[in-house]
Amino acid sequence: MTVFILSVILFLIGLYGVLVKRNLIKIALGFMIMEYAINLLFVLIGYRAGGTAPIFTQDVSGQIFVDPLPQALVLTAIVIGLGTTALLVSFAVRIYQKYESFDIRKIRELRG
Amino acid sequence: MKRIITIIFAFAVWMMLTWNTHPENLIIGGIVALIIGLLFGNNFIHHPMKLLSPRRWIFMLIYIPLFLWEMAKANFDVAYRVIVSIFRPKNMPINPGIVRIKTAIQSEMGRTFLANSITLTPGTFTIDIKDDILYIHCINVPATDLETASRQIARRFENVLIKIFD
Amino acid sequence: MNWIPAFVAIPLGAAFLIPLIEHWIKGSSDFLTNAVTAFLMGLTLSFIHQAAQTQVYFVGGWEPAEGIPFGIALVVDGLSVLMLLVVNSIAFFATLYSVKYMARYTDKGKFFTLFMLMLAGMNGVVIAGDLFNMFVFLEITAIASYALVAFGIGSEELEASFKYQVLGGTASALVLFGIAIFYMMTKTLNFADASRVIAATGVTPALLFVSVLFLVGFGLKSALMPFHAWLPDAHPSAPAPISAMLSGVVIKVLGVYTLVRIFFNVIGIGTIPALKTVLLSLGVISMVAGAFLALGQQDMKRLLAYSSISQVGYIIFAFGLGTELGILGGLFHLMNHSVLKSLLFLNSGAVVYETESRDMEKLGGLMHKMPVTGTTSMIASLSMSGLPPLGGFFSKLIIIWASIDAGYPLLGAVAVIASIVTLAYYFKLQKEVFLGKLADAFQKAKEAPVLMCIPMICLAIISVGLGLLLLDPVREMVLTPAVHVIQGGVDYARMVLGG
Amino acid sequence: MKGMTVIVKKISQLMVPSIFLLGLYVVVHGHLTPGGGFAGGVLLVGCFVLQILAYGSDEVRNDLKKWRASLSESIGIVLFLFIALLGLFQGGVFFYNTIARAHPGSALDLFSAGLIPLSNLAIGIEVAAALFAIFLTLAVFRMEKHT
Repeated sequence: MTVFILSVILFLIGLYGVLVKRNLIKIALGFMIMEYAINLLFVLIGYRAGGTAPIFTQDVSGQIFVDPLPQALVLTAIVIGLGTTALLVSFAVRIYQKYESFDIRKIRELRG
Repeated sequence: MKRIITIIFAFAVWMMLTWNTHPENLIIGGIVALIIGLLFGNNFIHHPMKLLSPRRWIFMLIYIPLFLWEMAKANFDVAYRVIVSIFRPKNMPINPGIVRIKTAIQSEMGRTFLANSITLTPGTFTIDIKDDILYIHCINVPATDLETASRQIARRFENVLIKIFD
Repeated sequence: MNWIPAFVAIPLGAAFLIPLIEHWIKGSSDFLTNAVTAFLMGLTLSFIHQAAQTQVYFVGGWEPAEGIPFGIALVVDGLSVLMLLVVNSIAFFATLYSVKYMARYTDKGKFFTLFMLMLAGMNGVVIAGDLFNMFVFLEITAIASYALVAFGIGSEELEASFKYQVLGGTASALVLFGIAIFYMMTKTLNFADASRVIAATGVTPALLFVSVLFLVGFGLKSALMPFHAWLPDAHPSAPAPISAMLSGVVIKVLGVYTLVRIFFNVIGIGTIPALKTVLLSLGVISMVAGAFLALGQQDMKRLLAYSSISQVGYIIFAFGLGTELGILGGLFHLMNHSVLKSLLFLNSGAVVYETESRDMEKLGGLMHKMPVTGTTSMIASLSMSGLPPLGGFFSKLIIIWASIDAGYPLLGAVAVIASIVTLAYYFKLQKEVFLGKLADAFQKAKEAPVLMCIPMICLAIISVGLGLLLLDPVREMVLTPAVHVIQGGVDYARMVLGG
Repeated sequence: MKGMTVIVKKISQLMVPSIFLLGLYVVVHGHLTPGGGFAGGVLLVGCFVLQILAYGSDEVRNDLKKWRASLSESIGIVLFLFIALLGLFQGGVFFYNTIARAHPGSALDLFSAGLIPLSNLAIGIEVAAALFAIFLTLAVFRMEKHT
């Protein structure tokens, strides 16, 4: 249970970063923290104490398996997160080229 | 020639990685090695003829125990300095600093090996390399002038490396 | 041969073939894109006659064993057919319009690639039969639309897109979080299976938590009022066909459809008593506040964007009523709004194309110079603000009637007031852009190119004809199956898995 | 963008084939060992990135490379779709694993999973190309603009 709460706290840290920080790159970092917190939570949900890799063969049976579905989902989620982060960072770089600043307060539209 | 060597190298690494002589595995390994040969064969090795000389291989075999011996010696040396420093915090037996040394090795690969050997040896650390000048950080600087420092730090590896790579 | 996966596979394949072909044959992307969207529209039309039954497709041939699904399921039922119809027809007109409009931007091939990705994502969201695939397609749509919003690479576009990404990304993170908790709770992600599990366990604290996460996440995606901040920046910044897609389709698929699917078919609207109240209040707030904010805008596209918030409020409000009439009104209004708002954004695009300005104070009197744009825009505005013979009137009438019927006469009155405000701001739009005195700067303006006029005319005709959807035979074909799906609630599980 | 010192150049020259080989190994053995298309693709792109970082972008003509990256990205995804369609035509269902059900190999063999290794390969190409395009856009392109 503790690990779940810890990953929720990690998620909240990421959310705090996204909402409060004023630097575009720090916002992107907040996103990554948020994503990883969720991925961690997902993997932990699938974990069984003492479980092994979920591969069925003739000689392996009657053991506890780790739930494979969350792992597959997390892989997909990581790929999606990668895409989002790459886009976010590239936009931050383009904005930097226009304004010579990562500071959200110096960028007209994003203020407030 | 360059490409063939790359392909052989890649196939060998593949076999070591999979450790399996099933025919499927051999076929896939061959294809993978071919791809790697086509992509990187040009840049993997520049002077393939050097590989054919048995003299270089013999010196390589000599170099490995030599390097291990030097590393062990340096390990004890650094451990000694650390332990003494604990007992004599006022007067530690260290003299850190950056020295400049000159190497006689001509080939770039040889210089790289020299720099890495120096880095792997505890107590010394290669910071930068410009042509034949290396900048080295030492825990205990042996000498400040170019000649002495080169002799103290690099000579022990250089003598063998020069025979392997040049 | 089953055509269900084609809705995702064809646009996805086209998205990656376009850059390949465009590199060798310049200008081929126009043809390819339009062929794909036209084909998809035809395919959707062919699905209409079988909308009443639920079709399930198991990807990879992984059939469910003993009623427990374990492959990826694609589900097409009445609601999906309706959404597919909306998505693909608007997409067809938008691509037709882009052929000429996007010629002003560089690199049309990339534009169409992103467009196709967005289309594939939206079709995927609509036909996905489980929560995680829905999330994946949702993200594909979202990422493509982030990039499309910034397609102009001006500072304004980049900033709007960044803001959109920050809020959209937060929404996605919340949704994924919800999915994680949901999985922990039910041990399944398939909608139908999950709905059975929830029906068996009843309301738990975890279910409430998940509901809140989904509500906030999808609320952000559909730009309901407390979560609307990104929309007025993002939608106007995009190129006109994309604004049309974003306002007309994307917010409905990513926000409204997903909310309805999850809360009506999976969790069940009756399971959590507070849910109806929350949907009603969110709907009313966005309806009213969006309308009043729209009234104060000077930027033409911004006005339309705020109007979208208001109209999505109507739709959510109608669904929140939960009665059959309310759902019918909501779906009908969803269709109406998709067509009308896309048409209005295409009009605004034509105005921008000819005059390079979207400031309503500077514009004026364009009716004589651009008769087609002016007339179609007039029709759309009148329909949207609810003038009697047009489609928009009927949908609003049904919603207001349904709210009185369901015992909320006060909220019905609020909807009427919002409707009057809607009339006011659309009147303002017409007066300041198309009527009045022609400004000197725009004496040289002329009608938009033919390829841009055709989609506008078609959409205008459709918008007029949409009122016909209420006639019995047509309604039985299109709207009623969708209403039954939503009304059936958790009965969805039986439809999909049988038994 | 300039390259790095001779040490980095030489070591990357020695390491790059091995890294690439490891990447291909992870991709090809995706159905047997941890990893697969995505992890392998990241390894594959790692060696290209390493080369550019070590040698500097002067040695590689960017425009060409960028075009190639997006080209192979497209090829990767089209290949993936083609594999899916193969299932459709052979077995009647999208993503139907034709080969595995027709010739089931013994478990944990290299050719045991039918179409899955091929899909992994397609994904590997796609991921590598996409990441390379991202890297070029973010790093090289920007540095050239500023210098």
